[in-house]
This record gives sequence, structure tokens and C-alpha cells, in this order.
Amino acid sequence: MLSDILTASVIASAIRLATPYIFAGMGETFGQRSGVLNLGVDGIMLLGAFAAYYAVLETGSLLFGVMAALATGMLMGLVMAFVSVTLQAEQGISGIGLYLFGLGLSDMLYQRLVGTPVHVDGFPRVDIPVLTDLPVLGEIFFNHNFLVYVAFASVPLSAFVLTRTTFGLKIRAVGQNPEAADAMGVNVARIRYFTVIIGGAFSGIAGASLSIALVNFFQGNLTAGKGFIAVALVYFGAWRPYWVMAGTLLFSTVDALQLQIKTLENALNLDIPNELAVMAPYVVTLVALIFASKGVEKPTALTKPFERGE
Amino acid sequence: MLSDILTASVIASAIRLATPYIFAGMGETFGQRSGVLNLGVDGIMLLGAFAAYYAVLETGSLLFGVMAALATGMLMGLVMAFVSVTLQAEQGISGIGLYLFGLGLSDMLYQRLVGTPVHVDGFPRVDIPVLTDLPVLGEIFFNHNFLVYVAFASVPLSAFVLTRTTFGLKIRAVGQNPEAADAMGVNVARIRYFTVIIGGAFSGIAGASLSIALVNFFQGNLTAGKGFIAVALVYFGAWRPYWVMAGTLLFSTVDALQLQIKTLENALNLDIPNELAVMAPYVVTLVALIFASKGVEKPTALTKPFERGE
Amino acid sequence: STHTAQADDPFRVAVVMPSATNDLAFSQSMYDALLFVQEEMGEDNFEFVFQDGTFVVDDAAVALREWALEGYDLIIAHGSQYGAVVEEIAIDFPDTSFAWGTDSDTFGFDNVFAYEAASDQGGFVNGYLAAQLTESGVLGVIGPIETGDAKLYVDGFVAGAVYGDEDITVNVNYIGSFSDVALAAEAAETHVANDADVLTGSAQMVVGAVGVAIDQDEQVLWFGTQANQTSLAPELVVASQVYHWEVVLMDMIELIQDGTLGGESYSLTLENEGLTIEFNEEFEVDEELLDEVDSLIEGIIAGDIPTLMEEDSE
Amino acid sequence: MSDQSSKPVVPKRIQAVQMNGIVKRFPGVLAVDHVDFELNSGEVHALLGENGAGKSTLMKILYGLYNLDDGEIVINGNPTSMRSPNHAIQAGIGMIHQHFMLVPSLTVAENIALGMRSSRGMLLDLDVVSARIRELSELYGLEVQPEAPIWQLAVGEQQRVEILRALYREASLLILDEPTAVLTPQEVDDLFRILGQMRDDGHSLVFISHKLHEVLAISNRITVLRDGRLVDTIPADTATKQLLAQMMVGREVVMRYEHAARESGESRLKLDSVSALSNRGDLGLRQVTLDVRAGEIVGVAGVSGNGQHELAQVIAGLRPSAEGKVWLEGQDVTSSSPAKLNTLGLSHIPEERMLDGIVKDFSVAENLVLQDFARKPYAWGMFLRFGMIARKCKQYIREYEIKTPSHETPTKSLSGGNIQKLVLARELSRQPRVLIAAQPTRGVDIGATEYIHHRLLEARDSGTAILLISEDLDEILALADRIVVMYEGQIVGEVSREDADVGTLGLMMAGATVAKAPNISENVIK
Ligand SMILES: Nc1ncnc2c1ncn2[C@@H]1O[C@H](COP(=O)(O)OP(=O)(O)OP(=O)(O)O)[C@@H](O)[C@H]1O
Ligand SMILES: Nc1ncnc2c1ncn2[C@@H]1O[C@H](COP(=O)(O)OP(=O)(O)OP(=O)(O)O)[C@@H](O)[C@H]1O
Ligand SMILES: [Mg+2]
Ligand SMILES: [Mg+2]
Repeated sequence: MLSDILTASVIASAIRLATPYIFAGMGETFGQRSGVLNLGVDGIMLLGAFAAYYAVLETGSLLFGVMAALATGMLMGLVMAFVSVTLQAEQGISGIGLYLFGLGLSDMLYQRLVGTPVHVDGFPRVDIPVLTDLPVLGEIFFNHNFLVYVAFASVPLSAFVLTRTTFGLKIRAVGQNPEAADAMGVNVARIRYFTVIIGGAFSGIAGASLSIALVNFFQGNLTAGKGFIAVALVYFGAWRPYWVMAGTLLFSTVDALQLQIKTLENALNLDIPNELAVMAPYVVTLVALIFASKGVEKPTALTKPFERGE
Repeated sequence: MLSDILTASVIASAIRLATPYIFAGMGETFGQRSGVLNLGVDGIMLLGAFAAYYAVLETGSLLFGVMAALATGMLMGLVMAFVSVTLQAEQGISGIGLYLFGLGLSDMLYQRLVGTPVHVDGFPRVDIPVLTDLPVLGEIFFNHNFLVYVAFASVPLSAFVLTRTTFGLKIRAVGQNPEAADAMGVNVARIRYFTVIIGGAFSGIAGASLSIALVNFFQGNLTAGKGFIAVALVYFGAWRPYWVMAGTLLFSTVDALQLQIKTLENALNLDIPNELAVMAPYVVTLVALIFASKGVEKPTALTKPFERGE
Repeated sequence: STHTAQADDPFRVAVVMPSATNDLAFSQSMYDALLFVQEEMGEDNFEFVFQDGTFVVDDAAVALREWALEGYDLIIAHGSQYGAVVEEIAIDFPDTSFAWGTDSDTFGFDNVFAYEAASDQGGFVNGYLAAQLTESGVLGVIGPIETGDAKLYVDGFVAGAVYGDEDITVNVNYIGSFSDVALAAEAAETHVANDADVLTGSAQMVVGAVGVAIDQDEQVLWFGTQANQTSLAPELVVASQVYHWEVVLMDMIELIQDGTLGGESYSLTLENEGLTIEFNEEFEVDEELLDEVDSLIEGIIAGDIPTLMEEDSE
Repeated sequence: MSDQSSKPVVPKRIQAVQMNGIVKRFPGVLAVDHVDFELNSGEVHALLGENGAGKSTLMKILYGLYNLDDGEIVINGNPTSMRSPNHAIQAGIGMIHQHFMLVPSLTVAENIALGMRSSRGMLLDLDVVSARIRELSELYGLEVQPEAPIWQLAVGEQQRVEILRALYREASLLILDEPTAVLTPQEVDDLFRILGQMRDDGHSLVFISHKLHEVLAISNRITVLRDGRLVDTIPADTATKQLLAQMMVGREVVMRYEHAARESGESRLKLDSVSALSNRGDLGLRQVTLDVRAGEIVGVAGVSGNGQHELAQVIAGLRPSAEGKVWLEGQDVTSSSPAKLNTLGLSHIPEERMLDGIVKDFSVAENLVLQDFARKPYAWGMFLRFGMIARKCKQYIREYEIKTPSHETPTKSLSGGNIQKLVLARELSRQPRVLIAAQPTRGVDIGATEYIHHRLLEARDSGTAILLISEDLDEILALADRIVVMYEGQIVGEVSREDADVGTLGLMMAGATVAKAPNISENVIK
């Protein structure tokens, strides 16, 4: 029975649904690893989604769309970095402020500049010569739009940067013990600016993966809170890129399964009580919680501004 | 012109809108002061809202409604305390888990037990003999339902408990340095259980203040994220009850004003650009942020589980 | 401010709506109706204010109360979630006229109007058409939450599809949200993966599903509801059921001006032309099929064809 | 030890450093007031002074952590600005801080690679770093595993990592801020050996310590600061303990105490074959039997890490006992909560007082009543009596000479010695039946040390039973009536005050037989 439900198309669906979370989650991982909690991800995603959508609408160029999303995201990241690193404002608050800002501004710009939903030609599905035609694997893995691949490629890349490069070492040190990093000549503020701006770029592209790849439309609050879930998934994955990805896939698979179950319920006369479908994500969340969250190496300086004695 | 906008009815509105935030914010203040960040507030509010609503629907008794909300909230608080204090799970994750749980369960129960929106007779406006008839003040301050008064009364009470009682001193010690508190003979786990359960009760009643006082019905996700905003307001108010209240009122006044401005705009042909109205809360947030959040006395053990002998 | 409308004062209406006025769906249908009425009565005689995007009910409650205090002639709460609020506020302002929908309950107050849309009727027509146009024999429906006019539309659509072809498969998916566009998109993907070649859906998040329909290599057709959704996907939209609230609004305004503040419950139907089926002119449909639709509509109006299936009306 | 065939490791980048007229202000404090300080290559220059004298601040200025308000730093004759640690590192300066600057979750190699240029550009070259670490650790006899994460290392090992890091960075000037405060005597011996080797290689070293015998043993010159001002710089061979103490405190310090022999009273604290697990999971405390009587001080001597920590914690109710019984005045209190023990009259001056003893963000007053706020006279039912609390606190502040602007000052802004006095005031003012004092003078300057010792003797004379745990044999010899020695979690011997001498105690502390007894009590390098 499970194979009736957990079909190739469900897994493919889970992979697509995971895309915006993975982008946003990787970006947030960088920020949090360096000690900055950016709760404004959702707001940046919205602005990035709008920027990409509007650029594609006006120019027809997907490249411009992606660049607009990246630039917008980085600009918002810069704002967050300035407020939380330089002004040392409480990160929880500044993040919420940024979110509200992005939510309001993206909606306002959309109403002003576009108004009524217009479809854009977003990233098409990529046909990879041999792979796409593989029986099951083709549908699951090789039948997605370009940004899906980019998202999944960003996971090993992020892990590599964090663990294998000097930059990654600095990020981890700054997130664990900024005083020590500072004493060793690491510029704490600069590293945090970098990570938060990188996080912004990721969030921007996460938004674009919705507006110019997945749905190819924009509307107010397009993200419907996905940025916040991405932040939760970063905790969930204990700040490790592969774990964040695994958690995201778990989460999105449950979502995709739910869609499938609801769709097939009457069609196949499956005897699945609706409650099961509704409760599944929470049960999964709770179980994973108990397994995942103890003994985690949290960036101990998370949310703590750093200021040298004088 | 300001007096055109900041009318008595706007202020009265702001006070009403502030009610759920104040309840939830006071509860969260207790938890955070003792070192437990409960991100599940919104989920508890939803379950409390539903419990109160359903109790009133079935029994017609407001007292039962309040008791149902309190009991539900305390039960959820107990769960949060167990997971975060006894199991020592990562608080960020368990809170989000609790939120998702409350969100899903309240909606499911509502769909199962009620289904379509039915109005209940909630707390009526209280007429206070002389006061309600006072010209302007009457409308602003003495024309609200019972729970509004309870919410505002809980602020000085919370402040008093935190600063003037032995329990409050223990809470603060546990939130700042659980090791020292433990060595001084304070039962850290017990204090945290207390505060998180108190927080749950507050969150439950915050939900009830929506479902059986402000709107008098229930629907899925009735709170629309108010619990998260309450958490942000606690940071905003730097864990001090009066400041949290002030922040909340600021926030809800901006909300109420926005309603007013939009209305006046076309009605009186005022020349307020719509953008101004839309951006107002963010501007206020950012400005307040810069003034409020530096140099704050944060509970240093916030989010840190405590285990003796480590 | 005074409540008694002078003859030369404009008629003033205030409306709260859950989504944007240009959502090509529920809120837009009301906004278009208000513009229509304004055109009809002239700008000097009809003014309206609105607050859109107010899905949070207690924000709406505040707005409604403000407007009541300001003495608007008619205050409309456009969304079934606002009912309880209207009931509460209407008691406090017996001289103000309120209207809300979609529902039929006026709470027994004589200052409350209720309005709803028999969206199952248009849903039935759309479903019938879909059953004729499908090649795979599978239809996909994306709904928000199983209540209100969305549920009626979905149920009507299913009934119409089965009426058109007993062996048809209709997969229905309520995604549990009015706003999650990405989930709506993925629901559409799921339908397509399960062989659906005709899709429909209700509420503002369906743009995501439309986007997916557009991006398919094989043609996937779309049926709209609430507003004319042709502009969303000119190649795919066959027809839309369109709400014309002006039918209700004009009547209420007349009653109010004559001193009746409420007590009436309205329904948009095919019969009173509150509901119309608008075809996409770019999309070629057989003359024959169009004739069938005309007689179907006549049958529904005459009450010969039930638009909900037995079990649904339980 | 040093391998002659290895290549020379010290680039002589720094020949001479002069700090002229250095001034540093903090809000409300003139931390350093026109201080001149000078350092040459191949010398160990000790910096002495009471708590808060400005030692750390002066050195943090040299290391670029604080910007100076006035004065200049001259290196090899060139005025140099030290605007950040990066500048100092470039100039060849390394610093080992009072609180180690290591990232606990990272490995030794990662900590050392942090902030260094990699031989592979952007990519980490941890294998290269590890190899170099091994080389250096062999050269200096500094045993360390490059792959081990910092959090798994004991304090002494962590310090070795800090030293290795400085060597790795080819620092030719190394500042050590109280490096011995947390070390065992053997570790101190090791450290001094390494420092000697470094000096001989041409490094310049700044050595900060409160322990005069260490300073006398290792340094070439000694600079004394008092209240942010320079007292004098003198060659070490002209200095004596007495002279140094007088320079630091500004008066004569008597380190001899009236220690009237006294009849000890009834048994107050009794341990019967008590064992307990250490953090590592092994039996850190094994079968300890002990009896402390009213009016006596029982000193617990031993090299740190031999179960003293566990002993104090078990008695204070902070660590469960694995077996055995603890009795307080005849009552079985085995594994009782700290709360219950408090009410029964037990007081505890914890070893990690910043961690276990106070709440940093609380006011001085709140910390002074931290234990008793829920009782009379500070509380009335569940309500706190602020007037009474304030009155009592002012009294304690006066009696115990706690230097604080007011009783409402946040405790974190007090100096270490004053925080120690605060804890002492709180614990002693309760007139405890039994007092556990763990390392009561660690990190405290000699003036305050003298004061604390007097207070402990006073408490003894008024009948309190005191268990004094200390690594400082001089302290134990000065105060204790009886001395027990711990080794590997066990009590290996007991001597009375009269019979105690440094030699025998040292042997017992080493757990060694007479034949191979090392010289433990004197951390001296020649
Ligand atoms: N970052 C700072 N902010 C404010 N005041 C400071 C700061 N650092 C040190 N001080 C103050 O400057 C003075 C000198 O402190 P410093 O740490 O240099 O003393 P120290 O001689 O190292 O003492 P100890 O022996 O206790 O380590 C003290 O009064 C201290 O309170
Ligand atoms: N949290 C921990 N988890 C696992 N092992 C630990 C932990 N803490 C310490 N250890 C192990 O215990 C050893 C000793 O650590 P610790 O710092 O307690 O040393 P110590 O000898 O007690 O030092 P001190 O003289 O400061 O009391 C370390 O080398 C480490 O391997
Ligand atoms: Mg110092
Ligand atoms: Mg230890």
C-alpha cells in the first residue's frame, strides 16, 4: 500500500517543495553559524521573489531575474548586518522588523507596479539527455527546473565551505567564541557581515525559486511563512548543511505525501482517515525532535552581539 | 491633524487589540526570565482559544470557557517544560514543534467537533457605573470586556512578582545563572516548570481573549501568528513587564491607526499616501528598535538547559 | 456625524475584504461590483471605502466598529469568517445597516443583510464542461479549506462532472490554506502526475496551480470561479463562473434608502444573473457543446437539475 | 629536551618594546595611569599588582585589544600603533589570556589554524598545521593531540595549546596573564621549564601572577602596579617577597597569623566511606572518611584533580554520592539538596565562584542575600523586604571592606577579589555550623588574601567547623589545625598542624614512596 502512495511523483514533488527551504536554510545556516540569527528570512524571500518576478516580467530574461533576486537579497542582508552587527540591536527584534518590512514593501511594490496576477515564463524543466529518460529515477531526480539543481548543489558546497575552508573556520570560530576569534586576529564584524549578506543572497534566490520557477506568479505574502519554517529547519538540522537538507526533505515529503493522500483518497478508495494525514507532520516533527535535538553543538554566541572591551 | 486620526476610538481599539499580546507576553516573560524560550506560544494560544470556544459553545458558561483555556494552556506548558527542562531538548526546536502541534490539533478538533463557524456569546462589554459615562475617558478605558481589564491588571502583578517576591528573585537567578541558583538551594527545574506552566496558562487565556471575548468564534489559525509577535514583544520590552506592555501598546496603536488612516484617506480625502500607512509599523518598529534594544539585561541562560554536575 | 442620510448626501459604503482587490477571485468580485455600482449611481451619489487583505478577523472587527461609529450607510463584511463579528457589532449599532457573506444567516436582526453565492451552480456547469473536454478522464480540483463558497463550488463541480460522465475520476485536494501558493502549485503537479488534464480551484492561492498548468508540455485546461480568470492563462482557461455582487448591492441600497436596514438574505444564482458563465473568447468550444451548456443552465434555473449530489447535501 | 638538530624557531622580530606614558580610562575608572613599561628580548618581565591594578589592561593595550587613550608603544625603536590584535600578531606579539581564547568545539589544529594564512589559499591545510604542531610540541616537550577538540582537554592541556599557538605564529613576545592560577604544581613546573626554554631561545616574556614565589623564581625584572600607576621596576635578584608585597599593597603585609591552639568541639561534619563519580565518569572520590569538628579548620591538601572538587560538591549537595553517608551534626544528609543543607547550616564557598557563587547581572545586594532571601529577616512571607536587605548589605559591605560604589551596583563590575569577598561575606555572615571553603584565595591579591585568612580564623574561633580545600600549601599550613592529603580520590594521610612540614606533605600529595619523591612544593626552575 505504501508504494501506492510513495510514488516517484511524490518524491519528485517533495524535492520541488524542498527547494525554497533548502536555499533559505543554507543561507540561514551561514548566518547562525557565525552567531547571527536572522528572523527576517521570510521578508527577504518576499522581496527577492518580487524582484525576480518583476525583472523577468519586464525584461523576459531569467538571468536578470536571478540577478535581481540576488542583489535584493544581499542588500537586505546588508541592512540586517548593519542593524545587528554594527548597531548591535537585539537580533530577534531586528529580524522581525526586517520581515515586516519585506512583507509590506513587496506587497506595496507589487500593487504599485503590477497589480493583477500576470504569469511569467520561469525556469523550464531541464531535459537531461539520457538521465531524464531513466525509468523511475528520471522522474524523481532529472525532471526539474534549473534552480532545483542549484539548491541541492548548494548543500555540499555550503558544507564544504564551512568545514574545509579558512573562511568556514572563521565563521565557526566567530559563532562559538567571538572573543577568541577576535584575539586571533579574525575580524568578527566582517565575517558576520559576509555571512549575513550571503544569507540574504540565499534568501533572495529562495524567493525567486518560488516566483520564477515553481509558481511563476507573484502575490502578496507569496511565501506564506516559509522563511520561518526554514529557520526552524536550521535548528532542526543542528546547523549542519546535510542535516538541514535531510530535515527539509523529511518535512517536504510529509507535505507531498499529504497532497497525494488527499488526492487519491476518494479515487482509489483508500481507507486513510483524514486525521492521519493531518497529524502526520506533527508526529514526525515530534519524533524527529526527540532524536535530533539533544547534544547538539549550538553556535554558543548565537544572537550575542560582539563588542571588544573598547 | 493628528487629533483627527488619534481619536478616542483608535485608542480604545489599540487597547482591545493589545489584549492577547499582553497576556501572551506576560506569560512568555516569566518563561524567558527563568531561561526558557517558548516559541510554541502561538500553538498554545490556538489550543486555548479552541478549548475556551468549545467549552462556551457546549456549556454556555464563560467560566468554563476560561477554565478550559487555562487548563489547556497549563497542560501544554507542562509538555513544553518536560521536553525542554527534563529532556533538555533544544528549546527553539521544541517550541516550533509545539506550535505546529497546536496549530494542527486545534484545526483538526475544530473541523471534527464544530465544522462551520458558529457564534458564541462571549464576554460582554462591562458597564462600570460612573466611569463608562465619562466623556472621552469612558470610551477609551471603561468600555471593554472583562478580559481586557484582566490583561492589563496582569502587568503590574507580573512586575510585582518578578521584582518584589522571593519567587521572582528565584526566577531571575535561575535565568541568569542556574548553577549559582542551584548551589544556593534553588530548585532550578522546579522553578522552570512553574514559569513555563504559568506561561502556558497565560497563553491559553490569550487565546481565549480572542475566541470568547474579541471575536467570539473560532477558525483554523485564528491567532494568525500573534504568539510569535508576542515573543518578539517580550524581547522588545527587554523582559520587563511594563516595557513589554508599552511596546505592545505602541504596536497595537500603530495597527489601529493604520485602520483609521486607510479609512480616512478616501472618506475625508486626506492626502496621506497609502505607502505611509503601510510602512508606518515598520518605521516605528525600526525606530523603537534602535532606542530599545541596546544595553538590555538579557537572561544570560536563556535557551540553555541546566544539568547539575557538568 | 449624523446617521440620517440627507437627500443630497452620497450613499456611503465601507467594506472589509480578506484578500487583495485584484486577486482575480473573491475580493476582486466585490471590488468590481462596487465600481460597477459607482458607475451606475455616479461618483457624487456613491462613495466607498475598503480595507483589503484583512484575513485576520479581529483586525476586521476593529475596522467595522470604526466605520459604524463614523456613520456609514452600509457596512459590508465580505467573508464568511466575519459573521460572528458582524453579529456582535450589529447589536451595538441598530441604526446602521450591515451586510455580510457568504452566508444566509441574518441572525434575525433587522439591520443585517446576508448574501451568498450558489457557486455550486456554476461549479456544476464547469464540471460538466470539464467532463466533456477531458481526454484522460481525470479532473483535478484544488480547494483551500473545506467551507463556504469554495466547498459549494467544489461539490457542484464534482456533481457536474459526474453528471457529464459517470465514469469520470475527480480528484479533490483541499490544501488547508488560502495563501500557500507553492502548495497549491504542488497540488496541481500532483493532479497532473495522476493524469488530470483539466484543473479547477477556488480562492486566491490558485494562481500557483494555474502557473503549473501553464508550464505543462501537454495542454492542461483550467476553469475559473469567482472572477473572470481568463487573463491568468489566456491559452488554458475555458470558462469562469463570475460573481456579480452588484445585483445584491443595488437591491440593498434601494431598501436602505427606503428605510429597510436589513433582514433580507440574498443568493447569487444563475437565475438572477448574479452568477454568469463567461467563456474565454480565445478558446474554441464546439457550438454543440455551447448549446448543451445553455440548456443545462436552463435546467438548473428551472430546478430540474440538482447541482449537488445527494450525499453532499446531507 | 630540546633537540639541537631542529631548525631555530624564533625569528628575532622583537628586540625591545617600550610602552611610554600609557593611559587607559574606562567609564568611571582610570585603569592605567601614565605607566612606563619596558621589555627586552630574552628576558622574563613579571608584572605584579593587586586585583584591579591594571595589569591585564596594560597588556591588552600592548596586544591591541584596547586602544590607548594616551602614550605610545615603541617596538625596536619605531613607534607602532596597535589598533587590533591583528597588528600585534603581525608585529610578533602573542598573548595567553586569563580566560583562554580557544573555541571549545574546534580541534587543536583548527584553533591554531584560525586566522592564519593557509598554504592552500582558501582551503584549509589542517594536515600541514598538524604536522607543524607535532614538530613544535616535540621541540618544546608540549604534549598535545592536534585532532582533539578543545572541550575534551583539561585546563593544563588547553594552556599548552595556547602556548603552541603563539609558537606556531612565531611570536617573539609572549604575554602570559596569570598562567599558573589554574594549573597543578606539576603543570606549573612544566610551564616554567617551557618558558625557560623560550627565554633562552630569545623570546621576550611578560609574566603576570599573584604568587610571589613564582615571580621570584622565573623573572629577570619585576614591575609593580598599584591603582593603575607604576610603583617601580626592579631587578628580580634584588627583590624579596616582603618587599614585593609592600610595593603592591602600599603597606607592610603580615603573612603570619595568630593561630591560638584551641580545643575543638563536637563533631559537625562526618563522611563515612563516601564515593562519587567525576565528570569523566570514573570514581573521582573513593571511600573518603572524614570528621570535622566545631572550632577547627581541616585542610585538604593535594594536587588539583585528585578528588577535592568532587569532595566539596558531594558535601554541598551538588553532586550525588555513589556510596557512603554524609552526616551533618548527627543528621544523615547524604544526597540532600543544597536547599536543605543551607537550612541545616552548611555554607559553601565554591571554587568556581563566578560560575557557581554569584549571579553576575544581579546587584551586590541581591547576591549578598542570594541564599537567604526567602527567609527572615529578608522576606515577609513571599514578599521581599527591601529596606532590611539594603541595611544588612551596607553593613556587610562595611565589615568586609568590599570595594563597590553601592549595594545596587551590578556585581559583574566588581574586581575578582571583591567578588570573592562578597561570597565570603554572604557565607560567613550566616554564622554557619559548617563551612566548605574551596580555593578561597585563588586569583586574589595578597591584601585580600590576608583579609580572607583572618576572616576564616575568626569563624573558626567562633566555633564554625571549616573544611579548607586548597592547592596552596602555604595557605593550608597557615590556617589548618589538621591536614588531610588527597591523592587519586582517596585520603592518603593525615597530619596535625604541629607535625606538618612541606616535605612530608609533598610526598603524600604525590602518592609516591619516599624513594622517588619529587620536589612538588617548590615550582622553581633554575
Ligand atoms: N572592559 C572593561 N570595562 C570597564 N572597566 C574595566 C574593563 N576592564 C578592566 N576594567 C577595570 O579596569 C581596572 C583594571 O583592571 P585589570 O583587569 O587590568 O586588573 P588586573 O590588574 O588584571 O586585576 P586581576 O589581578 O584581578 O586580574 C579595574 O578597575 C577594572 O574594573
Ligand atoms: N564534558 C566532558 N565530557 C567528556 N569528557 C570530559 C568533559 N570534561 C572533561 N572531560 C575529560 O576530563 C579530563 C579532565 O578535565 P578537567 O578539566 O575536569 O580536568 P581536571 O583534572 O579536573 O582539572 P582541574 O585541575 O581544573 O580540576 C579532560 O582531559 C577530558 O578528557
Ligand atoms: Mg587581570
Ligand atoms: Mg576540574
